[in-house]
Amino acid sequence: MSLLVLTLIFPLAGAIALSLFPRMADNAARTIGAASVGLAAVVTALVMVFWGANGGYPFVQTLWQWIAVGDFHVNFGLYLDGLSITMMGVITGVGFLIHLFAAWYMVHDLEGSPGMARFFAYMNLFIVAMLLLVLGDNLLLLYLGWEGVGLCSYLLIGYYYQTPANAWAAFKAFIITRIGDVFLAIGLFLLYTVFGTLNIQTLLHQAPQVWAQGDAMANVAALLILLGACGKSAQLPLQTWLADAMAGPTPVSALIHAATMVTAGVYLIARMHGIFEIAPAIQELVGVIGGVTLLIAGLAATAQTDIKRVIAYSTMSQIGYMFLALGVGAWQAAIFHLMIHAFFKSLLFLTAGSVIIACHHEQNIFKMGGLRKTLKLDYWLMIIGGSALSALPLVTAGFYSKDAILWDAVANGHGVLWLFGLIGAFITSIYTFRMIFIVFHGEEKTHAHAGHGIPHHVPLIILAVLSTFVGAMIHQPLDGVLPSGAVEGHFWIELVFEVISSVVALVGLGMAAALFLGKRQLIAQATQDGPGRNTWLFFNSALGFDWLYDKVFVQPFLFVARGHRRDWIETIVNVVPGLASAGNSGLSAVQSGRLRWYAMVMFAGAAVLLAVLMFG
Amino acid sequence: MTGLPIQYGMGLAALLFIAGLTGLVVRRNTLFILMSLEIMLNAAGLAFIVAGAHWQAADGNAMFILIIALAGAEASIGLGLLLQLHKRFRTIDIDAASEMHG
Amino acid sequence: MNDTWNQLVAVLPPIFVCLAVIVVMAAIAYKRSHASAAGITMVGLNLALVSLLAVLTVTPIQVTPLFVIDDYAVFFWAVILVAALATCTYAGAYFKGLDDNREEFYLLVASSVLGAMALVASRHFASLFMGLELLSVPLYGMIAYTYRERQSLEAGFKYMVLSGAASSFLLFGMALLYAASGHLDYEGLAAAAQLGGAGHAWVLMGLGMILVALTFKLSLVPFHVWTPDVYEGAPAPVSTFLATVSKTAVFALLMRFFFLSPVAQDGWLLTLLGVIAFLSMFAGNLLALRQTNIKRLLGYSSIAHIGYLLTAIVAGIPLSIEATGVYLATYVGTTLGAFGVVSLVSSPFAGRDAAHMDHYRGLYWKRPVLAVSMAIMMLSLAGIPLTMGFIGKFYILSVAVAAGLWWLVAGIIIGSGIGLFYYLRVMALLFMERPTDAREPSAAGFGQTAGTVVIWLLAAVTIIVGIYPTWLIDIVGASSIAGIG
Amino acid sequence: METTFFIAGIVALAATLRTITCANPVHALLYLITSLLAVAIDFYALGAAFAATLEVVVYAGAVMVLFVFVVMMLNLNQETVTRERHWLRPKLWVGPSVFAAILLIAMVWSMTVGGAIGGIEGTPLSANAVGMALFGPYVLVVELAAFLLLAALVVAIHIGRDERNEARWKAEHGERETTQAGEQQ
Repeated sequence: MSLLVLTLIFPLAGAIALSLFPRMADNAARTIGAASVGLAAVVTALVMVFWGANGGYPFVQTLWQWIAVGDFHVNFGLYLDGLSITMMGVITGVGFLIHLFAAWYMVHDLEGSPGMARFFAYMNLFIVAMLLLVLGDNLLLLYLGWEGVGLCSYLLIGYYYQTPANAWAAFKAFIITRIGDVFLAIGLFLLYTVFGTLNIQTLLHQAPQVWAQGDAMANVAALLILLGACGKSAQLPLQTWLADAMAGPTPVSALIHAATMVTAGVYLIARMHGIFEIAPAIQELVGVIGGVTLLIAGLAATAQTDIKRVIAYSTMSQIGYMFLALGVGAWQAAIFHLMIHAFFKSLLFLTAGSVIIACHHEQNIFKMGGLRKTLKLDYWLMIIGGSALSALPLVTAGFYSKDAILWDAVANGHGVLWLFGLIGAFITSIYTFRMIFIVFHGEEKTHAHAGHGIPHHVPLIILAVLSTFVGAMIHQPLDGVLPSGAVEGHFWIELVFEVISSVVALVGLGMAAALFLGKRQLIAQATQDGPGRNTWLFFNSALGFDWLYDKVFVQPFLFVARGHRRDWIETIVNVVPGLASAGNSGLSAVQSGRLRWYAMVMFAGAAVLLAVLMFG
Repeated sequence: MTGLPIQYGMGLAALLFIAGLTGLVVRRNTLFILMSLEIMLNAAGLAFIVAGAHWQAADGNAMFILIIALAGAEASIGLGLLLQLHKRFRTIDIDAASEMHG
Repeated sequence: MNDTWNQLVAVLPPIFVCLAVIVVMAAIAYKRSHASAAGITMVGLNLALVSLLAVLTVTPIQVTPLFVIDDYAVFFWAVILVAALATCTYAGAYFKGLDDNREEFYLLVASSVLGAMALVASRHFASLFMGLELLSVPLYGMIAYTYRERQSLEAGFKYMVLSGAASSFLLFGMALLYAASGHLDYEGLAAAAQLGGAGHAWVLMGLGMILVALTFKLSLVPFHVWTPDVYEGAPAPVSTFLATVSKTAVFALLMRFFFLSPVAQDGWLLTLLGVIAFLSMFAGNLLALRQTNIKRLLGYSSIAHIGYLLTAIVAGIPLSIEATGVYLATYVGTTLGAFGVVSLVSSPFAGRDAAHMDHYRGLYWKRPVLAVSMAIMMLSLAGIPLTMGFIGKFYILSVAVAAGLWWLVAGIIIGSGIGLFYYLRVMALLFMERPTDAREPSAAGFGQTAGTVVIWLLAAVTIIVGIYPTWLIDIVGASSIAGIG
Repeated sequence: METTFFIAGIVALAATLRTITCANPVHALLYLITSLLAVAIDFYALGAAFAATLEVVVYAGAVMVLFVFVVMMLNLNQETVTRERHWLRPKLWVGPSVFAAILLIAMVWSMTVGGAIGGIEGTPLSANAVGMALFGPYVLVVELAAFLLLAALVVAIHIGRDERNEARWKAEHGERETTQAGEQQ
């Protein structure tokens, strides 16, 4: 099973090679970047086969003991079970397809300017960090991966750092997720203090013995972990960074901000499910956060003009579904939706990328239109991806995963959350097909050049196939790792709920067709002025959370900061750098360069030292 | 205890040592700095001879001989450097050689 | 007979180094050749390194009353020889363009290494003194080797005068201890400790004076003032040697002295040493804070690092020896890498070294391998996890915590915080846009390639030890000082 | 024995003090030689006749002669002495004297108040005993000393070379071999 390590080594070697030779030819950079992840994917497949053949038992590979000083032991150990192998499959499989697509995309996006090696170095490093995150058998290693993906996300959002707005978006993403990270770190300290270990399996094993159901400490620990997850997964209240993160190249959005990194929060909560089960109040909160976020993000998506922002908000909304599933105890359904979502969302992002390149870096959907004639492939891909996102019944993968979540919500007695999910499904249909209709139907506003070539077609087609019911047939070996959470209902009752959600999705599709397929006058008039316009603006700004945070946190902070610019609090705060600076100046003055002075300092030092030794 | 108290011998060495140290710090002339170094080394040698005489063992003398070897080495290198300094800086004022600082 | 044979085996490594000195001298007399001088020295040092394996079969063994060759000495011999080999490699590239005799340099390096080796194995004041001087005297010449550069000459003279003064302190201190105890070997000084009241003041004064000299060599506060000037003025390979071999040998000796000699374990003396450590951490880091010359910056940072390390001696617990070994090995590896980059960027020799930070702005775009290695070294010096610098710092912190030295723990943490600032500043600089008028370092020649390979290896070791430190810890754990179990 | 020791000691101290305060380098050197000779007498008084001989031959003889050579090469004149006087302003002595006093008090205190540890008989120590020690237990250190002197020699030759001579040599013999060897690498 030492194969497992190879999944980390290949992308790592790629990242090292790419960063050591930043001036290498673009073709070499593309090949190394994609091939290293491809090899990792092949190894992952082999690992899956061997693991399955050996009965699929959880497996720990302790590579070595990293640090052992006194009572503090940290192992460099990888933990393989159904959950991590599922995540590995998503990361390396979807990751490889996205890398392949990026090999096509970046050529057009960079248009000959340097930076190909830098891009793939970051991307490969991201894969390493993400794998470390899901494979680490202790929380320290997980945290290392957690910070690693954050760093890569920051670097890639700000990839085109020459534009100040992109740099700001990168800052914003970094700072907001960092707020979550701080909570997570505190949570880890808390767990270590209580249990004296950071090994995840030991923790999960001991937690129910140490903490009673609903123990206050357990609640605090779960809450801290939840806040960390919220930051990474762009959930309320730390959701505002994701839409701005679209400043990065589109494959980045597909890989990091749709398929993998943003779902790390879901993985973390699922991995620590033992803690959440003894803190039911916090688990309830997870569901509520998911439910509210999926609605907010869905509404915001209906009023976006940038194609990537539409998809970004839909990502936020879909992760809301996963949180909802976690909250209602549908652990397996959440991970199932995570995988399916990775398929169709990266399909949507990559197709969007293809469209953007075809339209000469145009991202505004209202400046596109009628593209179905020129971009036939993209059109059908977008239809498939959009259908999966809207969970159109029977043929799409999204139907099976989302339906499982909704049914589990009802069956576990969370009627309100089910209602949230249902409304969300309705909104999802509307904004998805709004986007598709505006981009591909109506009058042609720009002349598009369809993309071609194997790196362009192959990933898109594979992902499209996986987004249909084919993807839903993939079996996830989660039994025994996560509680199933599924409740067997009466056949007819289940059918009724399935029909309800199918109908809702179809009605949404119909409504989108009615509003956006024709002349779109209704919407145009409604949002021209008055309350309609205000609502549109409100939705467009994602329900004004940026504005709210600005008013509630940033402005008061700046006000306080301005008010205290010259008072004693400021003085105290300034003492530290002031002391350092004064110490630097004072000590530098001693370094006069004069030998006699140096001898004098030594003489004085020796005299004082020896006198103190004698008389002290 | 008969004979000369050891404090007198060591005291003389200490006085010579500190005189050398003071000279090292005070003098600006490179030549005097090297002389002061020789005074300090010589004082340390005296201290060893005194201590050796107290214990009536050859160790002190052996150390003294090693010190003389060092003194010779220091003097030859020091004077070589002094000549180069004189050539490059056109002075034997040690304060002139202070190009590096901060 | 057998015993004599074993003793001979034990001193094989120094004998190889001696041979290197003599053969290089003979070679110079026969025909001057830079390549062969460097080659002979490297062969000698490598033979010495290999012969360490043979030495391990006879350790611990006492060779004359002056030296003891135990696993501890062998470990530090290995560190010293590796550092010297790296120095020679850099020197090969660095002196290629020097219009002067280049061969003597290798002779001096080998002599200095001999002194360092003697120092590490010494158990007697005579060998301590002679080892220290043999380490330092060739260094005067090495620092002033490019004496046509005024800075090099100035640095050499400063070091010579101050080091000579420090040697006098050392000798006078030894004389005082000898007068009080009648012994010159560390363990024999135990007799002096039993003198109680009468001789105690002599002993204390003697130890104090010896400490003045050794803390000077380690450039600890308040005897640190020479460090930046000498590091800046010396040719870059010599700064490398000074920061690694010289520091390692003296510190290893200090550790042995404090563990073997009961008189050194006086509480008040240790407290004072703690104060020196504390001040060094702060002074080193604060001085480096706004430094723009990278050699001076590394000099200041070495002050802080030895300050951290001194904590191990102050703690005086059995774990201290292991911590010292780990920390010195990681520090030497990292410093070799950082100075190696400076050496190679400053080569071929063309006047002053490329030490100003501006020379390093955007180095990544010109010489990515060097820049990435330098970045790794900076991370390691800053003690970032997954580099070996972290492992070393972790050990020192553990020792300080285990000994309950909370004020030193605070010093290490605050110092590391300040350190982070300037190390990362250097690191960021490497990846910035390259200024158009930058001095373009050329990267041609065998010497450059060899130097780059060495730096590569060091960078790889930095990372490997950072994520898999056990093997280093095992080696260090086995290198115990003979006489204390 | 004590009388000899004290008289020679006082002479040594006085001569040393004059060495560090004297403005004229040649005078200072003569004072230093006086001091060394006086110390040699002290050695003799303490019974270390061999060391006394070495002090005279090596220290006062060889090492000081080096200094005299250098003084002659530097071409010092009356102007140097005047400048030297200017550099030795009394103000400069204040700081060093204070620390010298502190150090002296600490050292003397450690030797006297700290406790008497005995006296010196002044029994002569034969050169034979010193030789036996040097080539017995100290033999390896003597070897190291040899390398020390070799290294010092090499350093002095490298640094002390006169480039004018070398330039002439170069002109006579063409390019130096070293440069060619360097390029052959």
